[in-house]
Amino acid sequence: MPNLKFCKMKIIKAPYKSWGGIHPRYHKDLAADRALREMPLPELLQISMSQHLGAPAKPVVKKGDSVMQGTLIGEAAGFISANVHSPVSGVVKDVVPAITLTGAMIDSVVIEPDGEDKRVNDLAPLADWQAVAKKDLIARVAAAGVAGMGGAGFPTHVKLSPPPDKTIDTLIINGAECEPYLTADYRLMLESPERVWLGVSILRHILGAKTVRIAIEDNKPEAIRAMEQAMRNADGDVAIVELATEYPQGAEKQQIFAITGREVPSGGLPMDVGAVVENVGTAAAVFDAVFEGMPLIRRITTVTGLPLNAPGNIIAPLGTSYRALIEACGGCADTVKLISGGPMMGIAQAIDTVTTTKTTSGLLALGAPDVSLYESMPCISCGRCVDACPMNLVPSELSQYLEAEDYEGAEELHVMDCIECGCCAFSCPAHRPLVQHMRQGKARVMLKRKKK
Amino acid sequence: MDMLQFILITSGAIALVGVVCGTALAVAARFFAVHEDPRIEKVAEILPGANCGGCGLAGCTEYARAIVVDGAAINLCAPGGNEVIEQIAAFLGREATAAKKMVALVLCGGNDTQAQKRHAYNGVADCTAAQAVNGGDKACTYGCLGYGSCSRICPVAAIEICDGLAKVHPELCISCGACVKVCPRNIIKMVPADAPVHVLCSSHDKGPVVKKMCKVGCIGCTLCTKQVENQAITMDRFLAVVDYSKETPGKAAAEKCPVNCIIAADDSSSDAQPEVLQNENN
Amino acid sequence: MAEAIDKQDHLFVVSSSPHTHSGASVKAIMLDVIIAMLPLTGAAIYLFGWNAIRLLLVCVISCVATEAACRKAMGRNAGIDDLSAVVTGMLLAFNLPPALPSWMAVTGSVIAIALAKQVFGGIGYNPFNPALIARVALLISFPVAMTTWSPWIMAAPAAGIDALTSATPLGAFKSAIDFGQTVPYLTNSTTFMQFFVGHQNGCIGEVSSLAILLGGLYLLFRRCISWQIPAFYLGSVAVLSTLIWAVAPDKNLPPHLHLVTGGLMLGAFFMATDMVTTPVTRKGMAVFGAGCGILTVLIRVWGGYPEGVSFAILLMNAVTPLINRATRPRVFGTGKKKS
Amino acid sequence: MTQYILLIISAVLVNNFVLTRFLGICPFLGVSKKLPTALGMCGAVVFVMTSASAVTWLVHRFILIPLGIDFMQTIAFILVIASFVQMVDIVMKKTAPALHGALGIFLPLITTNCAVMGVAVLNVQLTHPFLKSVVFGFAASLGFALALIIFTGLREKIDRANPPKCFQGVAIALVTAGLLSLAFMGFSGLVR
Repeated sequence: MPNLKFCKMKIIKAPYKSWGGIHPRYHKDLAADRALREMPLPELLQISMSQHLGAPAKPVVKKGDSVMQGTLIGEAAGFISANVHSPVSGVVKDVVPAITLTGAMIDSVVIEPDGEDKRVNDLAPLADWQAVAKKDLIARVAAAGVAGMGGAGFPTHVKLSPPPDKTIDTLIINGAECEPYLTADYRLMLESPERVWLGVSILRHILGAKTVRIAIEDNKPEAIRAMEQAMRNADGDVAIVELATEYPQGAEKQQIFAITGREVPSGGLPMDVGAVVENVGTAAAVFDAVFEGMPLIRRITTVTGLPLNAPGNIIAPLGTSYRALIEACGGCADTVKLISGGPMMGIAQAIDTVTTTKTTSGLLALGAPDVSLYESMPCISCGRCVDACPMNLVPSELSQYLEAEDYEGAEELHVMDCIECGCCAFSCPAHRPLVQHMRQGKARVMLKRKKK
Repeated sequence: MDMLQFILITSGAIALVGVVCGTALAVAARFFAVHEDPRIEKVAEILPGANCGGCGLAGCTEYARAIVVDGAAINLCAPGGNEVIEQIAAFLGREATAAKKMVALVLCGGNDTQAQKRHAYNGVADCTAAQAVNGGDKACTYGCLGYGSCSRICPVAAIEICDGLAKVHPELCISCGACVKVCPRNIIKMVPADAPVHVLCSSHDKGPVVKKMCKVGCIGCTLCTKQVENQAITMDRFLAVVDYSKETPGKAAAEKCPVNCIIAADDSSSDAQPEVLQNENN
Repeated sequence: MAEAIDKQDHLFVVSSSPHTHSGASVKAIMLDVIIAMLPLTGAAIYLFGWNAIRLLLVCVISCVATEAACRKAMGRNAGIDDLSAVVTGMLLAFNLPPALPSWMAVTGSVIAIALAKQVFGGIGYNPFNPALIARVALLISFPVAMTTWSPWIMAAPAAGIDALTSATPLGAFKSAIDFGQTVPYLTNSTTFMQFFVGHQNGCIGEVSSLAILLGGLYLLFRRCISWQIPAFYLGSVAVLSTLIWAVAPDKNLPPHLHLVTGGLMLGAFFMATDMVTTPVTRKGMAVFGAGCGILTVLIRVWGGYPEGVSFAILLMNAVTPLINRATRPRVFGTGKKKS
Repeated sequence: MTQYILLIISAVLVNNFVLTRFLGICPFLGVSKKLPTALGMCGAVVFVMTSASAVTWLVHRFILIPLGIDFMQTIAFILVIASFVQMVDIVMKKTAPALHGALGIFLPLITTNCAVMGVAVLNVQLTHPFLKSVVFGFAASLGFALALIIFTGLREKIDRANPPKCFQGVAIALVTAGLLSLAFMGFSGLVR
């Protein structure tokens, strides 16, 4: 490492103002002050092979196999895919297709824990990671099955291996957690800032990024303070960026713009502007994988919502059913809508037997008063969606094109640049299902492009 | 000036204007000539002009061009039927190869009273949209969602949604195949119009699973396969499938089916196909 | 909404994200507009008495009745509960002269709702402002009744200006110019304040700029309208009329009188800000406002009608789709070279 | 100079061919579905109307009047205009086949279009001199273009509207055109 110059941690305000955005009711108080805790081991874990973005992993265990904590149970199938490990020691009860949180049927490994938590040591801890070749560190991250913990679940080792013609000069660590209700990242920064910071150091080392920015919204002063404390010995161009509290400040493109002023080009990736964004949870997972030799087998999930009796931030093994999580938080009465993730971008669930994955940052139960239904009222051209769109699209016009199934027109209006943040539908007084229109439009345009 | 002279001057003047204009046009036509095979237009006139895209091309003119220029097969136009094929064959001097009349059929019988839902869907009333939100709201992942994507895309309004289930009116169907392509669950198939027996289910789930979700789903009991000869109905992963290349009366199979998901020709007209097309206004 | 959920029994509601909402609704917006029109209603009743009450009641009732009848005839379920017909009715009444016979007001209401709105499929689909279509149709069909201005109720002979000439200030001015008479209002320094509070002839809702401003500020405060349209509308009228006045001060109204006479204030805050018929982008709203201002001055100064606000807004309504097309914002990550 | 400016304002705004004189309604309704097509139509109409008013004036002044056969005006004008439109058609088919396809039947329909015919006849009726005729033809075509472009914008909104069944299609387009013409009444009296 270069010169160890000790300096006080810099805290800067976000230098650029990203476009659009909204201010939803945050409801973070429900779970913000609940310390992280582990939950009693569920009777069965059902671990989906689709824990991440990309191809589902290939199951490598069969019914009757006994596994230990950390045993590889699913092997990455392709470049954009990730390994899956057993979170507990126990016996494989079955390998069957099961409904995942997106509603798809994907192979899942059902494990009955034996409660002994015997751990397999396939991955040796690399305490002196600085001496390890970058290639090997990336291989370690891949072996541990680390995927983006923010919500999309993009396999981390892919992000860490940019093509040689792209230079990464900025590493942004996303601790914004702009989704209402969710407090998982907040608790992580508050309770284990050192793990996060060491993870960041490893990521920085792998990427060779000169500049490191930890992005935290200014409604989390305690998290900022905790991170500042953990990073007091940081060297080089490292700073905490205080983002304005506004949704979607945690969206990759908006965050890069707010911090660097660079716009990720339409259809491009952050690496096209020399930036990589990783979630704080991912940083901690990288630390675990490298420093402790621990694959990604559990995550923090904020279980929250007004109908819930005792909301909390739970450290749950992968494959825990939503029902078990809710029970661990005191159960709840009259849930009308159950959402995997936050209220803005989360996925509504049909059944509560679906199980957690590496991307389940939250589990939100909404009661009847909190649920707003979509109606297909005509657009009244109020322009609120135009004001709210962080990508500067014209959602009102787009949705009308899409309703008329004019996909070519929609493509010309940049429907593919929609990040599905939900700002438009949130602010629409006519309660139009704008995001659903966009999703459908994007799917159709993708289909058309594939055909060509 | 007498009358005759006057008329001559008049017509001469107009003729002069006409000749000047005509010459200019002739010159222009020479300079800007566009060569196109005149047969394309003729063939396009023979085609029905529905522009349904069932032939796989953008419209009737495009298909006509494909026939004349690229020598495409002339029996691809389903709406036109044998008549059009014969006319084109006669015009171009090709051999007429008749195609069997096919109609679309929704291979699902689970309407809202017979099939379970897994969630209360709220959003765009379109099957593709509903399917994209947590896999669709019907408990059976092979069942018709009933949001009418097929009915909206049908160029001749031959598909009706009754009680959350799409039904094709075979007598109206022009077999363009648009509905087959649009169905997000791929449960609409083109079948011969005169096929004697159909299995109105697409579920490959095991019997007990099907039973939980739908009263009229194929439970894979294999009773029907034993009622027909030469394997006109076979089992494919817990689902009875009709082999339409083999023609077998299926009345016995339909009668034996414990869940009534098989319909046979002679009762399909009254029972399975509603007679009146309701006006779809929304 | 709650009943719909209750019916769903044990099934979870599943929809596309987002699962939370700002709480805004069309009805709430319309309610805000109605609240914003309350000062205006008060001023109209204070100034024109019974006639104002009569016109407001007739217009609102017939608009709502027409809307309900149209929805029923068309077999569409969404009814009158979004309050938009009430808003249209009130706006139409504000755009009518006080002595207009009630049957004409009913005719106008039917035109506004049936011809200008429901024919297109109801709220959201109409390309033109319904109340203005009705006003213009009435103006062309009944030119005499629509330009007979019975004076405001307090216009006692003691009032400083000649309120009993039965003409609006703009009309009186135009005819004075046409007939080469002495131009009124140019000398009296108290005219502006009198006009501003509403002591002038005109339609029942357009005379009191003070009341309109109060309502307009409420709408701005509630973010029901954007500041761009009124600002650019009034601004462009002010600039243009100043220029024209500077060239020929004896033949033109001074800009401060342009602003407080005729339907300009009502137009700028309540008519030109109708969401459905105006652009969706901020830039587009600015263009829209400026266009309205230019056309208003054009018609007022050179046109055949003394007042051009209604026509100007309708003409700009017509080009709204084109403005929307031309003022689409630059999409994030496009158009600029990557750094 | 002033009279030409007034002539243009009059023909474009006050006496707009489409919205006040109700001429040329057929292509106005026919090609107002997409903006690029409408712009192509505008170009064709501007060319045809301007040049046709020039040529018809010449034909009228130097052929029909000297021969005393100005009663043949209609037939002669149709002949000239038809050739012009045919010319545009031939050229466009070669140079812009996509636009040609999009305009379809409405391109040849300019032939018998009352707007073109109207401008030629009005020129004769109002005894415009040559230059004024050409300017009038040009201004009238600009008026047509303005109305067509505005209407195309509206049409794109209306096509996504949800009118009752009996009003769908051309009916609602005609209603809209009527309302647009109502708005254009505001320009009356602008040029006295």
